[in-house]
Amino acid sequence: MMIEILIAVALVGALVTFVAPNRIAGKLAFAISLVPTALSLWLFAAFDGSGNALLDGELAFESQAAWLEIGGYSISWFVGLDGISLPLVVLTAILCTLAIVSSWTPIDERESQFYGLILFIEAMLIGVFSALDFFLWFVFWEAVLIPMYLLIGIWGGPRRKYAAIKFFVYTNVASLVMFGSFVSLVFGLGDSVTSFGLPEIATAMLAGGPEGFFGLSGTTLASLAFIGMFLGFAVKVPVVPFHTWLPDAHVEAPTPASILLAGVLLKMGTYALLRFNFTMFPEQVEAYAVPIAAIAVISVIYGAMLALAQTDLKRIVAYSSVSSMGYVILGLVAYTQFGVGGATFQMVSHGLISGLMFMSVGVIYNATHTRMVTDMSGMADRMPIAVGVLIAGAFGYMGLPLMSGFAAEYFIFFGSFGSELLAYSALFTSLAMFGIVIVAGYLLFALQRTVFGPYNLETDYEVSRAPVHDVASMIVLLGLIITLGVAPDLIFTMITDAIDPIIQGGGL
Amino acid sequence: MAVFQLPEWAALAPALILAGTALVLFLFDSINPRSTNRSLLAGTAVAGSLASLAVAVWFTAAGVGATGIENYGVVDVMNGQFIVDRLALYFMIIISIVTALVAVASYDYLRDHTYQAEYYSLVVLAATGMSMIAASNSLVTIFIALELTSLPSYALVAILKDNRGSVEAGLKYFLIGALSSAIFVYGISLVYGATGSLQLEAVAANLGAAGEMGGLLGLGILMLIGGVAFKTASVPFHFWAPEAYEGAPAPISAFLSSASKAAGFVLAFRVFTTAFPLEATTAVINVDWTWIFVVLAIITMTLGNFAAATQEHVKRMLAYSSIGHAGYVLIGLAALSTEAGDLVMGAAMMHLLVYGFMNTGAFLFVALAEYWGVGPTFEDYNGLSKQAPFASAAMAVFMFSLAGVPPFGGFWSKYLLYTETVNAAADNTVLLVLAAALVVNSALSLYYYSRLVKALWIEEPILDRDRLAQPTGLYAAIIAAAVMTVVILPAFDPIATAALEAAAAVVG
Amino acid sequence: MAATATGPFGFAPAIAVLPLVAFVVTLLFGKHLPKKGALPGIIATAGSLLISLVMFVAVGGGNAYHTTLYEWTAGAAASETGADGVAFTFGVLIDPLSALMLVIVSLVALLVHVFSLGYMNAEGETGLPRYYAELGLFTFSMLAFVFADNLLMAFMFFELVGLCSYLLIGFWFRTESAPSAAKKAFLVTRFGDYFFLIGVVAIAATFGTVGFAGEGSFVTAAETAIDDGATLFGFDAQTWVTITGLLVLGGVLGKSAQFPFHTWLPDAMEGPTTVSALIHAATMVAAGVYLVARMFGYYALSPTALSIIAFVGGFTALFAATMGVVKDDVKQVLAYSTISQYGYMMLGLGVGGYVAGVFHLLNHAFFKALLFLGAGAVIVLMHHEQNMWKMGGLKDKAPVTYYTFLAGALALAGIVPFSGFWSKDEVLFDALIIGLEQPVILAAYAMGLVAVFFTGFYTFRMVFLTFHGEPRSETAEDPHPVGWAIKVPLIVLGILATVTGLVNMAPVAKLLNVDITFLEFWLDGEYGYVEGLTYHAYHETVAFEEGVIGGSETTTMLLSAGLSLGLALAGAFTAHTLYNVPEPTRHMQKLGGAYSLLRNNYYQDEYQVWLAQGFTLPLARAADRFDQTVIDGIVNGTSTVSLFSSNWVKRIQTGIVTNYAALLVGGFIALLLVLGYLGGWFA
Amino acid sequence: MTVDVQYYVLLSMAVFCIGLFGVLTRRNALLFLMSVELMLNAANINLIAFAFYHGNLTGQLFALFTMALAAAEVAVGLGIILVLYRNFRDIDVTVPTTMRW
Repeated sequence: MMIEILIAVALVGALVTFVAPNRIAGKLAFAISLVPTALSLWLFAAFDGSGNALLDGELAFESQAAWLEIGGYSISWFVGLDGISLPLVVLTAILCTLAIVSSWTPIDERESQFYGLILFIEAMLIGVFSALDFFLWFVFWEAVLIPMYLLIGIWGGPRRKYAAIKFFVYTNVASLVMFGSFVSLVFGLGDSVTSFGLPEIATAMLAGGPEGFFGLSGTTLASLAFIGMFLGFAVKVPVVPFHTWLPDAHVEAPTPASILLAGVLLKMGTYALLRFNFTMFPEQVEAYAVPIAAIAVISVIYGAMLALAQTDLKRIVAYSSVSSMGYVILGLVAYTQFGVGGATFQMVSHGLISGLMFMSVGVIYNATHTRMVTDMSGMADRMPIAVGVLIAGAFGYMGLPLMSGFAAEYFIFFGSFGSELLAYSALFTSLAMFGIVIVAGYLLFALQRTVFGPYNLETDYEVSRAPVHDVASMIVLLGLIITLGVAPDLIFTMITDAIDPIIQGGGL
Repeated sequence: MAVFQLPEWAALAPALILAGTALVLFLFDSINPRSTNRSLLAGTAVAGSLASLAVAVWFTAAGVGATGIENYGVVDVMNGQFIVDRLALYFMIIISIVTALVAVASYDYLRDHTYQAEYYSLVVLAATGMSMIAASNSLVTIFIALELTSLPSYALVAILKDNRGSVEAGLKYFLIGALSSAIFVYGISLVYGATGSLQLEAVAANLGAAGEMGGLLGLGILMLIGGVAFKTASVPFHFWAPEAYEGAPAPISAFLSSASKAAGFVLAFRVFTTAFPLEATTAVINVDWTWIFVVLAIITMTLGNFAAATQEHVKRMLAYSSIGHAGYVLIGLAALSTEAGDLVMGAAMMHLLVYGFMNTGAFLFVALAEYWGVGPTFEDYNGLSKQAPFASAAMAVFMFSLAGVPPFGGFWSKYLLYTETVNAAADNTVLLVLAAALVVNSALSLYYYSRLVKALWIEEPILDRDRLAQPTGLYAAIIAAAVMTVVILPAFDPIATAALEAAAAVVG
Repeated sequence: MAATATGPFGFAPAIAVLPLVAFVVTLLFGKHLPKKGALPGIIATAGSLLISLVMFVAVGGGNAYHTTLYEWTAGAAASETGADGVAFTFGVLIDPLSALMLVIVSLVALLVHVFSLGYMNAEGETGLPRYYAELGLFTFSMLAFVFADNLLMAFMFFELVGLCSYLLIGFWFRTESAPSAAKKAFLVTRFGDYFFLIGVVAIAATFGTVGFAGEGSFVTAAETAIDDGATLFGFDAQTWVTITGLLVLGGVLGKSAQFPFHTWLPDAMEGPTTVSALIHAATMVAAGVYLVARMFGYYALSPTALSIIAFVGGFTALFAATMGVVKDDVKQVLAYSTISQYGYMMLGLGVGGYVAGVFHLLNHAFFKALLFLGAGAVIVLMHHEQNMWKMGGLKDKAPVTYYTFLAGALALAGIVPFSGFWSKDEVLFDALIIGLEQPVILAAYAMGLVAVFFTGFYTFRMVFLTFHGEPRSETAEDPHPVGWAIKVPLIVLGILATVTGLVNMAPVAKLLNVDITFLEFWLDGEYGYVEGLTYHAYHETVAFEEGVIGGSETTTMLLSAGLSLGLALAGAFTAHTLYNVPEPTRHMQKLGGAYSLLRNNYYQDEYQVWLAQGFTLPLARAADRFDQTVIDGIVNGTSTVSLFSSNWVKRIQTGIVTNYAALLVGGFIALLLVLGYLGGWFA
Repeated sequence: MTVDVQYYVLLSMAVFCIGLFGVLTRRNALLFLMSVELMLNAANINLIAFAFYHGNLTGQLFALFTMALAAAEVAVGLGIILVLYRNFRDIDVTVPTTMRW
């Protein structure tokens, strides 16, 4: 029941906030959001699951109830957590709370609607990570689109309408493709599957895969479904060349939405890749490892190069997210404990770090009303603590040791370098690792131009220190980043416990 | 077994209640044609339709039409001229729901209208016709019921006698309608010629005797399809729809696009499954008639959605979207040749029910806007959410639901339709083209539906508005439709079951 | 003696933890502390020094220490050679090498902290808590790097010192140049670290371990693999070891500012001089060389890698020394000198002269820290003027500074008996004997030898321009006085620079045949040691042949020593002739075209800047344009096409009802024709 | 003497096509309406002929219904044509084109 409570609190909170007066909406939403945060931390502490949720694992906080049945397939409310999803649920809860806090300053109209949507998105995100029935999962997966569309559209920047619709339609098309591929697969599995429960489907996939469908052989069907689903998720991740919605969405989104977008929404894509493609299709992973790794490397390098060419701080971080997600793909395709585990770790880590980066950019934007690197310099002079945290975050992004980013990247690199499944793994890894140089290039360049140098900013008011609540939430994130960097095993053991069955499922 | 046994004709009670209500309203009209006692008139209409709904639901729950010892089984009325089975009851429910919503909304919409009693009686009379269509089991009764639906509809569309749009719409509707019914009745005559009977089962039984008249029968079937296409606003008989929906009073647009369309579909579902079983018919006419529906479905959904994408008028956009949805539902017929045909048809029926809420709600919102004096274009709707957040929220719900985005009811019906189409494609890979068309159109529909959400929620108003009134009836209808659209998502099981049973009543 | 005893070693982690505590305290409460947060740092580094000395003594007492403190993470990973599992840990390895280095680092750190009291606090700088906090963080990272017992831990702290370097170079962030220099420093070293990280990952993936010492070390595993003739990642084991070794070397070249990654170090002089002394002379830059020494066993397995190290070292030594000749800024001279000196260390290590390399590292740490602090003192004297042409005649006004600086200069130039002589001589000697058999090494030796002349020259050019002659500016006539906080560190380091060479007077030992090469004994496990990490263990592995001149090792040695001393003196004398005059002038024309080449640092900066800004940036912009036009164009094009066709589709609805009827009938007839044809209805 | 049923069918088809032709070419609403009536009557011819052919009364009965409904349709149609005239001062069906595209 815990997960239901978690989701219900956020949902009811969303409704309450939606009708609350604007004046108190921010504080109210914060108070409400503390409940899921506390609950998720409690879940974290009380976690007693083991193994992989899809592969006969011992689920934590599992609950299941029939929903409907159509054509011999049952669809149910089926939630539960394992070592992969739990950290992401905690991440979601924490980032939502912090996103709410960081909205206090910039959001000054239609507050109750804004905070209502944030809480709504939180509920949906938690659902995405805990759902274990395909339809249930898909409901949450798609339901995230609406609040994000509105958040970008209503409170966004000058080109918000374009960005919002692009985000909305692009990712929805991808979902449709993915959906079609998956249901074809399920029908292809024939009588061995009687529900849309993911564990059942995963088991059937590993037990022999589909019998065939549309007159296609089982293997062909599985391959096509794999490709279709990969493409579908690739947009969400996003992977080059399906990434162009992301910078637009990030640049136009209000800061809190960017935090959630980069921090959690992108992880939906990689989480789904892990849950579906990389859990259910070991043979296809092996068959397509090289092209996928190539895509990953291209994402890393190309994304980083794009970031290098930007002068808008948000665009920089946005493109660097593309780059970071490339690492995740690389880790997944390595199909080793460290590779896949590192990829999962990177999901959490990148969530925290990109959240911190967007928060910092937001704080600077709130004070300066510009995000252009060329418009300002020497911000460290005016907002020393915020800038200090920003620098720390930037170095976290660059993979500074003892911060979570390094742990994640190291796990991925180590896992993929010696991967047996991926041909030329050492070469791919080495190429991808060049990303750590480029990331340092563009972040340091941006830092040098914006926060260092003589103070210069054309405003008609005095830029003052960042508000305490903003700095506090940034420090919370930084603390988490360092904690995970120093003690990755806090979640990594949990993750690898859930990863191992996947790797072994591939018979490797 | 039930405690007491009603006479057979009582099985038609949902339609009869509507007929009675219509007569009462007629009586009222003849006594006092200029009555402005809105509460009484609307109240009567609402009471009648709700009573019809209640009875239909009661019958469904009690097991009319269902097989098994404790149920009543299918009820034949008048020697098979009418039949009350799950299918009939299901569509009676849809029709009475829409009628009730429209009647409630009309309470405010007709505030300044002179001949109100006439209006309500026509609405209920048309609803009676639709209910009758659902239960008709002979081409005679079908034609009569069809005309009973059409004739009041023509009048209703043109009821704003001093409004050029309304009159033009009425004219076009009427002319195309007259042409279509001429074609339809000619088709009936040919079918009669080929088989010698008009009762549907008898037609099916005599198909073998058609012998050398296969060509005539084929032409007759094609003409019947024409009549159905007119009623459901499908290509190429759709031309009346954009103008009729745009010009008609908005509640009437809602009524026609939801209830009338549903009636057209139940007609198609029953006639083509009962009278022209696929194999027997193919043996005579040498063509698999589902192919016609495959082609029509693709063209209809594509034309509807593409034409909707760049509309400037909200109502016209909804009109084209309605054509697009007709295309979706046509898949239910297109997939009949496959093993999963009943599931696809069931999904199509689910879609019609959900559509009854969301599309009616959408048109009623337009009615509300017209009530407020908001202009017809998207720009005129800009920023309405600031004055009317709840109605605008409801409209957003309708739009997203129409687009099939969760967490709204439209998600289920659209994705189950998609799912089952893919399922059916196992036997007929051409259906994959249909599924692909569904994806493309769905993406496009997302664009134009969200365009309206954008206008309501994102755009700034182009002119300053005063506070907007909150007409009780319209609000009640809209909010009720919205709540239902949301509630349907978790509580979809009864709908799915009912729809599948309804489909099973005529297929397989 | 095996590494078993705990005893005093239990305190080893505290060496690093103390400065970390100082960092946290200063960061949080620095503003409210006396001396702006200097005290926690001083106390902590003093504590570290104390414990380091205890360690040193303990090692001297025949013990060593190797333990795992904390498991960072562990997991299953199939490696090419090793077992299935791998554990990444933080551990402490106290052996002769690390004990020595701990003392050096904590001592210099302490002295620099003290010096900062005079250099930074007295000048009324703002942001001092930040400065001291960063110093603390640096000291922590550096010390942890030094006692790291595995490659990954070493890499992690290697990166962290890079961060501290970045922060401290950019201490005066309000200027334009400091942040730029900081960025450059981090980027260039990051580029090296990229290769290092590949190396770490490759080694971990190959051998399933990253430990430096013991049975479970990757060195042992590599040795076994070579012996077994294993194939690793498609290469034979020997080649793979060379490749991975060279990858790690990338990080070394970056941190130790070796060619071609040396360009950041001169720019790094934008930081406070104290920082230059601590980080960019004595400690962090030494990290690279230290790392080579730390995993020398691994390099010893690959002659190719060693030769490359030696050649790069020799080349860098000469290359940087020539650039140092034409610099006007006293810190710039020292910066190039630092690069050059680390080249010597690399040369020494590359020819298998483990002791020589470490010896030079030790000496250099002291005399270069001394020179930098001395330069710092001069800068204080000169009111933050760094151009030597504006100085002159400071000799009499600041005698303490002068004499200590002179001691450092003599050591740097390699004049007997100052420390630099001994170690540089040993490096050159080791290079020579190998070089006699190996042409590549001989070339490296030759370059190292020539560099000695330049070293002598630029060192004394600096001394003469700064301290001798007539004052050439008003501030030089009336310098700012310096306090005890400046003088004490100078004196301590001055003494050390003079005497540390005595710990390993190899030529003397050879001549007199006495056992006074203490450092060699120290590193060779005469006292405490860890199995496998000793000089002779390395020496056995290194597969270089040695040659001698004139059939005698002593002759060769004397010849080598005489040659280098002679060149050093020649350099010093040239400087004396040119610059030790009352009114020295520039002698640009004497260098002719070479002058501008040297002034521009062989255009090394230019091509690297071009790589970054002339190549990468345009490439990035091109990618961006490609992204915006082609990739995004396709996305937007899809929507444009859809909307365009939408516009076209809706034109069917002409509004004229007769057209509708016609279209309707037309559509119907089309269907009829198709179906009729298919069904044969018209037959 | 009986006429073969196919001649009736041919007749009805001819009538139907004439009606259809009228629908497509006449712009006068009343003529449009009349053309539709022709089409309906074509169906009636069929129905009655086939009733005779099949020997049951269903067709004849249905023809009666059709006539009644045709009358009702005309009634509604005329009403609409009236308001059309009132609004557009014309009964040319191609005139009202305020809504298109």
